[in-house]
Amino acid sequence: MTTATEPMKSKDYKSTVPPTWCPGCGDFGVLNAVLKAFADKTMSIDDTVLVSGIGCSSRFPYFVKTYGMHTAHGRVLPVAAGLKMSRPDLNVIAFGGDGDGFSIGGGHVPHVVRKNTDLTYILMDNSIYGLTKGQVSPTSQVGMVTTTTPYGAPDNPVNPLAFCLTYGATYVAQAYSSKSKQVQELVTGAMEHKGFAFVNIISPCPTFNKINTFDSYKESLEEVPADHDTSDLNAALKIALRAKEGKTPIGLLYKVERPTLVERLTEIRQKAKGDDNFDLNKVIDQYIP
Amino acid sequence: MTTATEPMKSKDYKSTVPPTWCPGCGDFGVLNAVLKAFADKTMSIDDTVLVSGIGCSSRFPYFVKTYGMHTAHGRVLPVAAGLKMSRPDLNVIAFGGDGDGFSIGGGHVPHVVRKNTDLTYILMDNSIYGLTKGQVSPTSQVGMVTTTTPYGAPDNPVNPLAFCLTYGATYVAQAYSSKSKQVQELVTGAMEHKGFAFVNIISPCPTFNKINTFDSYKESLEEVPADHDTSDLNAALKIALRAKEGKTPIGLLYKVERPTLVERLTEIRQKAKGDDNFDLNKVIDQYIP
Amino acid sequence: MTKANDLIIRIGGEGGEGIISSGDMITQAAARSGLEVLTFKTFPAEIRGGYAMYQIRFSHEVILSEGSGFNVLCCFNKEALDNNRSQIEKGSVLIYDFPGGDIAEEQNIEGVHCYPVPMSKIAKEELSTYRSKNMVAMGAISELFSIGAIPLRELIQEKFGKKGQEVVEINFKALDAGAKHAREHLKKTDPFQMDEGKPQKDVMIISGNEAIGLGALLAGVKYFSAYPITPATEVAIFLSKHLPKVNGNLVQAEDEIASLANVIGASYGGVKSMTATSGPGLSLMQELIGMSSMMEVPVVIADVQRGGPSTGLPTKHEQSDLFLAALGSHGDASKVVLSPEGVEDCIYLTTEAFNIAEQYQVPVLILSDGSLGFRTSSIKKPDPSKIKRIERLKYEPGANGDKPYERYELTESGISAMSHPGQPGGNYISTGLEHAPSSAPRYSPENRVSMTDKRFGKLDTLEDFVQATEVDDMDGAQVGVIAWGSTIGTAREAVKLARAEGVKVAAIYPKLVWPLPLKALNAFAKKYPKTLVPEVNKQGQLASLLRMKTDMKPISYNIYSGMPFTPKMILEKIKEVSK
Amino acid sequence: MTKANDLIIRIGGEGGEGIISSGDMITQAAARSGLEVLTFKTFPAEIRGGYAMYQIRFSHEVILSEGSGFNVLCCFNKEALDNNRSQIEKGSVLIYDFPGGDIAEEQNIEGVHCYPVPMSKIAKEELSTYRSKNMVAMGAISELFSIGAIPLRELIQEKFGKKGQEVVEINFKALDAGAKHAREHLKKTDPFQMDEGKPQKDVMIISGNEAIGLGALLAGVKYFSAYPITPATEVAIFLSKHLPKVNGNLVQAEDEIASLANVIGASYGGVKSMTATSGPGLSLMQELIGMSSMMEVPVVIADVQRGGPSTGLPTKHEQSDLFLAALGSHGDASKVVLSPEGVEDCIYLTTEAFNIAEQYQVPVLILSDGSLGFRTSSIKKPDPSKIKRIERLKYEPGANGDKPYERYELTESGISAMSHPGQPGGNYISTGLEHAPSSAPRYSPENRVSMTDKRFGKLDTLEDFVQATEVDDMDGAQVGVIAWGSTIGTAREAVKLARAEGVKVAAIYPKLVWPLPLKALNAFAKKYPKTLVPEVNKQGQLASLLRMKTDMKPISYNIYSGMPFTPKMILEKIKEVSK
Ligand SMILES: Cc1ncc(C[n+]2csc(CCOP(=O)(O)OP(=O)(O)O)c2C)c(N)n1
Ligand SMILES: Cc1ncc(C[n+]2csc(CCOP(=O)(O)OP(=O)(O)O)c2C)c(N)n1
Ligand code: SF4
Ligand code: SF4
Ligand SMILES: [Mg+2]
Ligand SMILES: [Mg+2]
Repeated sequence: MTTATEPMKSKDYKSTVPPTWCPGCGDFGVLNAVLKAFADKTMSIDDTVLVSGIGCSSRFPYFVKTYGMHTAHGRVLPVAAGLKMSRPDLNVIAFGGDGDGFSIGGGHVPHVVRKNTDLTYILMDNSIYGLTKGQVSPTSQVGMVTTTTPYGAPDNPVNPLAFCLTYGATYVAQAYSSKSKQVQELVTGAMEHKGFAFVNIISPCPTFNKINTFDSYKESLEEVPADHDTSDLNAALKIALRAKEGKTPIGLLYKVERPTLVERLTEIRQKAKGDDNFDLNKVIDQYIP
Repeated sequence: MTTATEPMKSKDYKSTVPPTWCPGCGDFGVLNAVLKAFADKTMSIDDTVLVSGIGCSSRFPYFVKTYGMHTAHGRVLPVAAGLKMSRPDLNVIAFGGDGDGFSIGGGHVPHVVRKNTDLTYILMDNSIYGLTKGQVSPTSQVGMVTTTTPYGAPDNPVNPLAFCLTYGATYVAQAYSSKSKQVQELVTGAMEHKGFAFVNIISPCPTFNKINTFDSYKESLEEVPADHDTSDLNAALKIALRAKEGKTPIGLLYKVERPTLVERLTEIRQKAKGDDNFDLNKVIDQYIP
Repeated sequence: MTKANDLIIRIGGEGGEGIISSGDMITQAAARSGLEVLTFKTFPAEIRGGYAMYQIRFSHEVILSEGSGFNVLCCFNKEALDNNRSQIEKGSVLIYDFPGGDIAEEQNIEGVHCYPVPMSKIAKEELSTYRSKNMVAMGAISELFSIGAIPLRELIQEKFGKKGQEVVEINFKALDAGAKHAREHLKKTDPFQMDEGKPQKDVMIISGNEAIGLGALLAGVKYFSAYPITPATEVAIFLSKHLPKVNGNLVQAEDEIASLANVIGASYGGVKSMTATSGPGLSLMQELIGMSSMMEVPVVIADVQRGGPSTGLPTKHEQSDLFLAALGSHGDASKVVLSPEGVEDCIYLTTEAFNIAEQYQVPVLILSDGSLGFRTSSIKKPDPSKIKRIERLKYEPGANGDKPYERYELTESGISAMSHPGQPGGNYISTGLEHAPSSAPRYSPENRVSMTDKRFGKLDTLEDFVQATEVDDMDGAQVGVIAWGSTIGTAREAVKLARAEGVKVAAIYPKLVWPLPLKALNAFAKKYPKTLVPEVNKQGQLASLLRMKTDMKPISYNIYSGMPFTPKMILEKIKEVSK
Repeated sequence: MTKANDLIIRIGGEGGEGIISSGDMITQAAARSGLEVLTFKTFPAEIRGGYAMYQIRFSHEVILSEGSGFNVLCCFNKEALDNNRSQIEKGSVLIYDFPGGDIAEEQNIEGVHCYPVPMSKIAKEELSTYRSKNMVAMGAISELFSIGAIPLRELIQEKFGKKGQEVVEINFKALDAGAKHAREHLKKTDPFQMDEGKPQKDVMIISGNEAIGLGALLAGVKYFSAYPITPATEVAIFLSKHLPKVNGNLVQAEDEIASLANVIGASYGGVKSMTATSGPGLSLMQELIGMSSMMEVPVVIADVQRGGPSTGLPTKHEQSDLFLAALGSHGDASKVVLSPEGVEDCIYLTTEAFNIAEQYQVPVLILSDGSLGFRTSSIKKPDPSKIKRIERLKYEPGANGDKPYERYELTESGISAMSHPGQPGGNYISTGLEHAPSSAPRYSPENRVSMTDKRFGKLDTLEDFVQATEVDDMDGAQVGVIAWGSTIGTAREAVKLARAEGVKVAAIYPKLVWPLPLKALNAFAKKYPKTLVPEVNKQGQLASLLRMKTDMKPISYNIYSGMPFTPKMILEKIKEVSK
C-alpha cells in the first residue's frame, strides 16, 4: 500500500470499482477533479475517509482507494462529524447530493456548520433526485416538471451557498463539474481550510434533469468577480443570491478563520485536565456519601 | 360557544387550564399579548388552531380556548403545514421553543419557509432547554455553562432571524416578552400577513437561564430603526446579524409578498381542473390496456 | 404442436437497455389481445449497469403468481445468460443476442431450444440505431409465440406517435426485422404458442403501486405527502397526477418525518390523508406513528417493503417490515397492519385501510413489497360507485346537550366522536401526552389504565369489521399453509399444484396481519394442527407473531435471498411436511 | 420500643418545593451513618406545579426494591395528602404541614400516628424564609426516627458552605426548629426508629443514570453524543463532567438521529462510543440502529424508558420499549438488548454492553427506566482495575500476507477483523447496502444469505459470553417467576416474602433480554412449567418474546398505570397462581 510520503498520481487514487453513473453524468467530472486534488496534495489514502449519504453522488467513496463510509440518506454530516471529533488526525471529507444535503439532511447542516466542524463537504448539485429516478429536489426551480410534480414544482428552491454563509461556514465556494481545474483548486482550498468548508458543485444529471443541463449552464455561469473580498460576508451573500437572477456564480465566495469544533473540544479537555491515564477512582470518590 | 362575530375580550380566550409555567417565566407575557392580539382581531376560537411541539413554551395551546395540537418535539411546523394545506380556511398558528424550532426541528424550517406556507410561527426563545431543566440550546451563547456544558458551550449560536430571512420568509420580526404592546402588534401583523410569518419572541427563563435574563436584555435590546425599509432583504439581514454584536433587535425586520403555498397548490388543482365530483372512471380508463 | 395455456417469458439484460419499456409494451399488447398477464421485474440498485430482468406470465386463466422459473429466456447480453444459465430447464427456449453481441459463442444446451437472434447486429447494421435492439427482440418473440402482433403495432403508434412518425417507423422496422429473422432463420422446435384470448371489457392493467394510489382515490383521499423512495415512489407519482383532479393536495415533503407530520395535521383537520414509503422511511416514522396512535388520528401509511436492514437491498424482494409495523414505536402503541396479496388487493385493501383508519381512529399500515409494487397485472376494473366509504364518527355540535364535548370520551366501543376545527363547541387540544377524556393532560394511574385499555380495546371488533382473511379448507389435510402478503398468490398456486398431485393441504390467507385475526387463525389451527408458514425474511416474522398470540407451533419456511418464493418451492415444502 | 430494621419514608409535595434536594440530603446523611438506602422519585411532567414525591427506604441490609407502600408519609401540602390518603396503612406515621399550610384540618386517622408539623409556619414566621420549609421537615424527621442528625449538619455545611456561612446558618436553624418542634410538641407513639449502622468504607451513593455514565467510563468510552430527554438526560450530564477528564469528547447533538450518527462515525474510527435517550429518541434512531447492525459497527445505546407511546407519561415508570429495542428497525436487524435490575447493574451491565458491542460488532441497547434512572442507592464502589475491557478484533496490517483485507470476511465465528482508518492495507467502505466480504455492494442471492446468516449467527455464542442470567431454584416450586429490568429487585423481594410464608417459588432473572438466553430459559421452564411474568407494560412484551422463542405459556401479570410493582403485588400474584 502506498503511504502519504510516496507521491501518487491522480489515477492511483482510483479504486477498482467502476463508477455506476450514467454516461455523461456530471459526477464523473467531480470525481476526476477531486482525485487530482488528492494527488496534488499527496493525500494519504490511509488517513483519508470519504463519507457519503445516499444518492447517485453518494456512491463516490466506492470509486476511491481511501477509507470510506456510505451511510444513510441525509446523515453524511453527523456521521462525518462524529468521526472527525474522535479522530482529528484524519482527513474527513463528506460527499452527497442536493436532496441528501438540503432536504432530508437539511436539519444537520446548520449545526455542523455553526460548530465550524473540521470537515470538507462536497455537494454534487444536479437539482434533481437522480438515484430515485427524477423527482423534484430542494434546488429544483419553481415550476419544474418532474415525476412527482407533473403540474410543476410549487416551491422556491433553497440556496445552499446562502444557507451555509448564514449558518456561519468559514469556507464557501461553488464550482461547475466541467470546469475541472477550478473544481480541483476549490476542493484543494477546502481541504486546506481549517474548519468547515463547503463546496457546492453544479453537476448536471443528463438522465433526469432536462432543464438544468450542461447547455443551460453555459449561459448562467458567472465567475466570482476578481476583486471580490472573500472575507466580506455581505458581499458573499450578495453573490450567493445571484441565483435569484438565474445566475450561477462560481469561485470562492467566502473564507475566514474562527475556532473550530476540534479546537473547542480540545480546550474543554484541557480545562478538565484531560489525561488518558486519569484514575477513575477520582470520579468514584465524588460519590461517597 | 362564542363565534367569531361576537367580539370577545382577551381574557375570554383563556381556557380553564392554568399555565404550568414557573412564576416569572417570559412565556406569560407572550400568552397575554397573543390573547390581546386575538381579541383585537376578534379571532374565532373555532376557526383557529394553535399547533405546538414539545417544551415549556409548547404548552401554550392548552391555555387558550381555540382548537389545538400539542405534537412531538420538533414537528410543529410540518404538522401545522399539513393542516393548513388541507384546511386553508383555518387560522393556523405554530408555537414552540428555540430547541424545538432550531435544534431538532431545524430541518423543517427551511422548507416550510421557502414554500411560503401560510402560517404564523411564534417562537419563545429563552436560549435554554426549559422543560428538560437547563441544557444548552441552539441559541445559547458560546461558553455558556449549562447542565450538559459544564466547561462552557463549544458552539456558536444560530440566528433564527437571519436563518428565516435567508430561507425566504416573507414576514420576519423579533419581539421581547415584556414589551407586551409590541408583541401584540407584531403578532397581529403576522396573523394578517399572507404567507409564512415568523415572530421570534425573546422570552427569558428565570429558572434555568441565569445569563440571558430580563436584566441582561435591558442593555441589549435595540429597536429596529424607524427608517428601516422592511422590504430590503439586505438591510433586514444586517439587523438580524446585530446579534453578533450582542444586540437584540426588536421590531419588524422584513415583510414582502410572494405566492404562498396555498396559492400554488390552488393553481395546481386549477391546472388539473380539480373537481370535488370528478369521476374516477376517467382515471381508471387510462389504465385500460 | 400443443398450444401453451400458461407461458412465462423472462427477458434479461443491462439496466437502462430498454428492457422495461419493451416488456411493458408486449405485456400491454398481450392484455389487449385478451390474455391475462402478470409481470415481475428486478432492477439493480444502481442507475446504470447491473442486471435487470423483466418477466411476463401470459395465461388464459387468472394468474396467481410470477410462477416457477420460465419457459422462455431472452438474453440481451452475456450477464443475463450467466445469471440465468443454471435455471434453464429442459424443454424451455433460449433466445439470445448472437452473433454480434457480447455472447461469444453459439449456445447448444441439451434439451433446450436455442434460438440465436442477432439483435444488436440488426439494430446497429440494418436500423443504424442500437436503441432499437429491444424492439428487434420483441418482434422475434411476438412472432415465435404468436403474442399480440397487431396490438404491438397499435401500441407503437400510440406511444411514439407524439414523437413523430419517423420514430414510429423505426420501431415498426425493428419489430419487422425481428419477426422476419424469426420467420426466416429460426426453426421453431418448441411447443409454446399462445392463442389469442377473448378481448375483455372491464379489464385494466396497472402496477401494485399505482393500485395503492387508485385505492386511495377510491377511498376518498384528499391529502398525500411523501418523500421519494424505491420501491414506493410510484404511489406518489400516480397520486401527483390524479389527486389534484379530485381537488386533493399532494406535496413532496423534506423527509419521511415531515410527510407523516403533514398527514397527521391534515387528518386532524378532517381530511383523509396518507403517505407511502419503504423500510428506511418507516423506521423514521416510528415516533409519529405512536403519536397518531395516541392522538387517535386516522392515518394511512403504505410501506412498500424492500430488502433490509439499512439501505440493504433497495430493489429486491423481502417481507421483513412486519415486526416494525406491528411492534414498532416506543411504548405500547395500538395500530393496524394490512398486507395485500396482489395488484387487485392493492386497490381494495387500501380502501379498507382508510375505512379502518376512519372507523377506529388509528394508524393503519399497508405492507406491500417491491415485487408487488412493480408488478403489473391485468385485473377487473373497479367500479367507483360500489366502493364502501366509511367516515369517522364525527362530533355533532349540540348533540351532547349541556355536557361539554370530550374528545376522548370513554365509550363502550372505545371509539369517541372526533370534532374538526371550525365546529363550535368541539374545541380540544389533540396531544401525544397521556390525557383525560377531555384531552387535557392527565397522569393519574386510573386514567392511564383506562385510556390504554381504550386504545387497545377499540380494536377488539376489528377482525369482524374487516373480514380480510380467507380460508381454503380441505378435509383430511395434513398441513395448513399460512401465507401473507404477496406470498399468498404463490401459496395459492402451490396449494393448487399439491392438490393436483393428490396432496391434501389447507390454507389460510390473513390480509389483516396485526392485530392478528385470532378467531380465524385459532379455528384453522384447530383443524390443521400442523401449519407451514412460508415468508421472505430471516426471522420468520409472521410465524413469530403467530407463536406470540396463538398456541400454534408453525413450521417456518424462511427465504431471504432477495427473491420471492416460487410455487414449486412451496409445493416441495408442502410435500415434505405432509409426510 | 422495637427498632425498625427497614423503614420507608415518603415525602410528597409540589414540584419545585425543594423536595428533591432535601430528600437527597437525608438519604446521603443516612448512608453516611452506615445505613443502606434506596430512593424512589416521581415528578410531574411540568416544570412547576403538580405532585412530586420522594421516597427513601432505609435498612441495615441490602435493599432490593422501593418496597411496598411506606411507613412514614410526610406531606408538604394538601395535594400530597389527597394523593396518598388511600395508601396510608394502619400502624404507619403521617407527618403533615399543620397548622399554617393548605391542609385545613387536623388529621386523625384511626390507627395512624398523626404528627402535625407547622412547617410553612415555622419557615415563614420563625425563619422568615419559606424556602426553608423542607429543612424544617427534615429536622423533624431526623429527630423522630433518629436518622443521621450529625451527618445532616455536616452535609449542610459542605453543600451550602460555598454560598456563605449565612446560608448554612439558616439551614441549621431550620433543621433545629424542626427537631425542636418534634421534641417538644409531638408525642412519639410509633415504633419506628433506625439504629445507626456501621459506617462502611467502599460505599458510594449514585443514581441509576449516573451509574450508566460511570459504567461507560469504566468500559473505556471515549465519545458520547446525545440529545436531552427526560428521564435520560443525567447520563449526559454525568459524562459531560467526567468524560473530558479521560480525554474523551462529548457533544449535545441537534437531535437523536444526529447523536447516533455521531456515535457511528466515532466508532468506525475505532473509538468506544455511546448515546443515551428515552423512548421518543429510540424511535427516531431506528434507521441508524439498522445501519450499525448492517455495518457491524459497535455502538452502545442506553434507553431510559418512560411511559409511552408518543410523549406519553414522560416522568412515569414503564418497561415498554422492549418490542422496539428487540424487533425495531426495518428489515431483519440483529442487535443485543440488556436490562439492568438496579443501580449497581447500571454500572456493570454498561461495561458488559461495551464488551458485547466490541466482541460482536453489533449495536447493544441498555433498557433502563425512569424510576431506576432517578433512583439513588448505596452500592459497593467499583474497582476500576478489576473491570474487564474487551476490545474489538482488530485488523493487523500484513497479517493476511498477500491476501487483500476483507472487512466482512466470512469466518466460523461470524466475526471479522475490523480495520481503523489510518491502518495501511485496511481500506474499505463501510456501508448500509448489502455487501460482499470485501465490503463492496453485492446483491446476489448467495451472498445475501451468507451475510444475513453471518450477522445473526455471530450471536449464537452470546448467551455463554455474557452470563447475565441468574437462576434462583427451589425444589418443588409450583411457579417460576421471570422478571426483567427493574422489576427484578421487586420480584426478588416478593420471592423472599413468599418463601418466608412457606410458598415454594423459583425465579429466573434474565438481564440479557434479546436475543433471549434460551438455554437458561428452557431449562428453567422445564423445571417450572408454570411461569409468571410480571412486567410494567400493556402488551406483556417479555412474555410475548418468551412465547415467540420458547414453548412457554407464561402467565402475564401486566400493570401500566405509570407506577412500578410493589413486592406485595407480586407476592399476592405468586400466591394466587401457586394454588
Ligand atoms: C430514509 C430514506 N428516504 C428515502 C430514500 C430514497 N432515496 C435515495 S437517494 C434519494 C435522493 C437522491 O437525490 P440526491 O440526494 O440529490 O442525490 P443524487 O442521486 O441526485 O446524486 C432518495 C430520496 C432513502 N434511501 N432513505
Ligand atoms: C424526540 C424527543 N427528544 C427529546 C425530547 C425532550 N425534550 C422535551 S422539550 C425539550 C427541549 C425544550 O427546549 P425548547 O424547545 O427550547 O423549549 P422550552 O422548554 O425552553 O420552552 C426536549 C429536549 C422529546 N420530548 N422528544
Ligand atoms: S441518474 Fe443522473 S445523477 Fe444519477 S448517475 Fe445518472 S446522470 Fe448521474
Ligand atoms: S423552566 Fe423556564 S421556560 Fe420553563 S416554565 Fe420555568 S421559567 Fe419558563
Ligand atoms: Mg441530486
Ligand atoms: Mg427554550
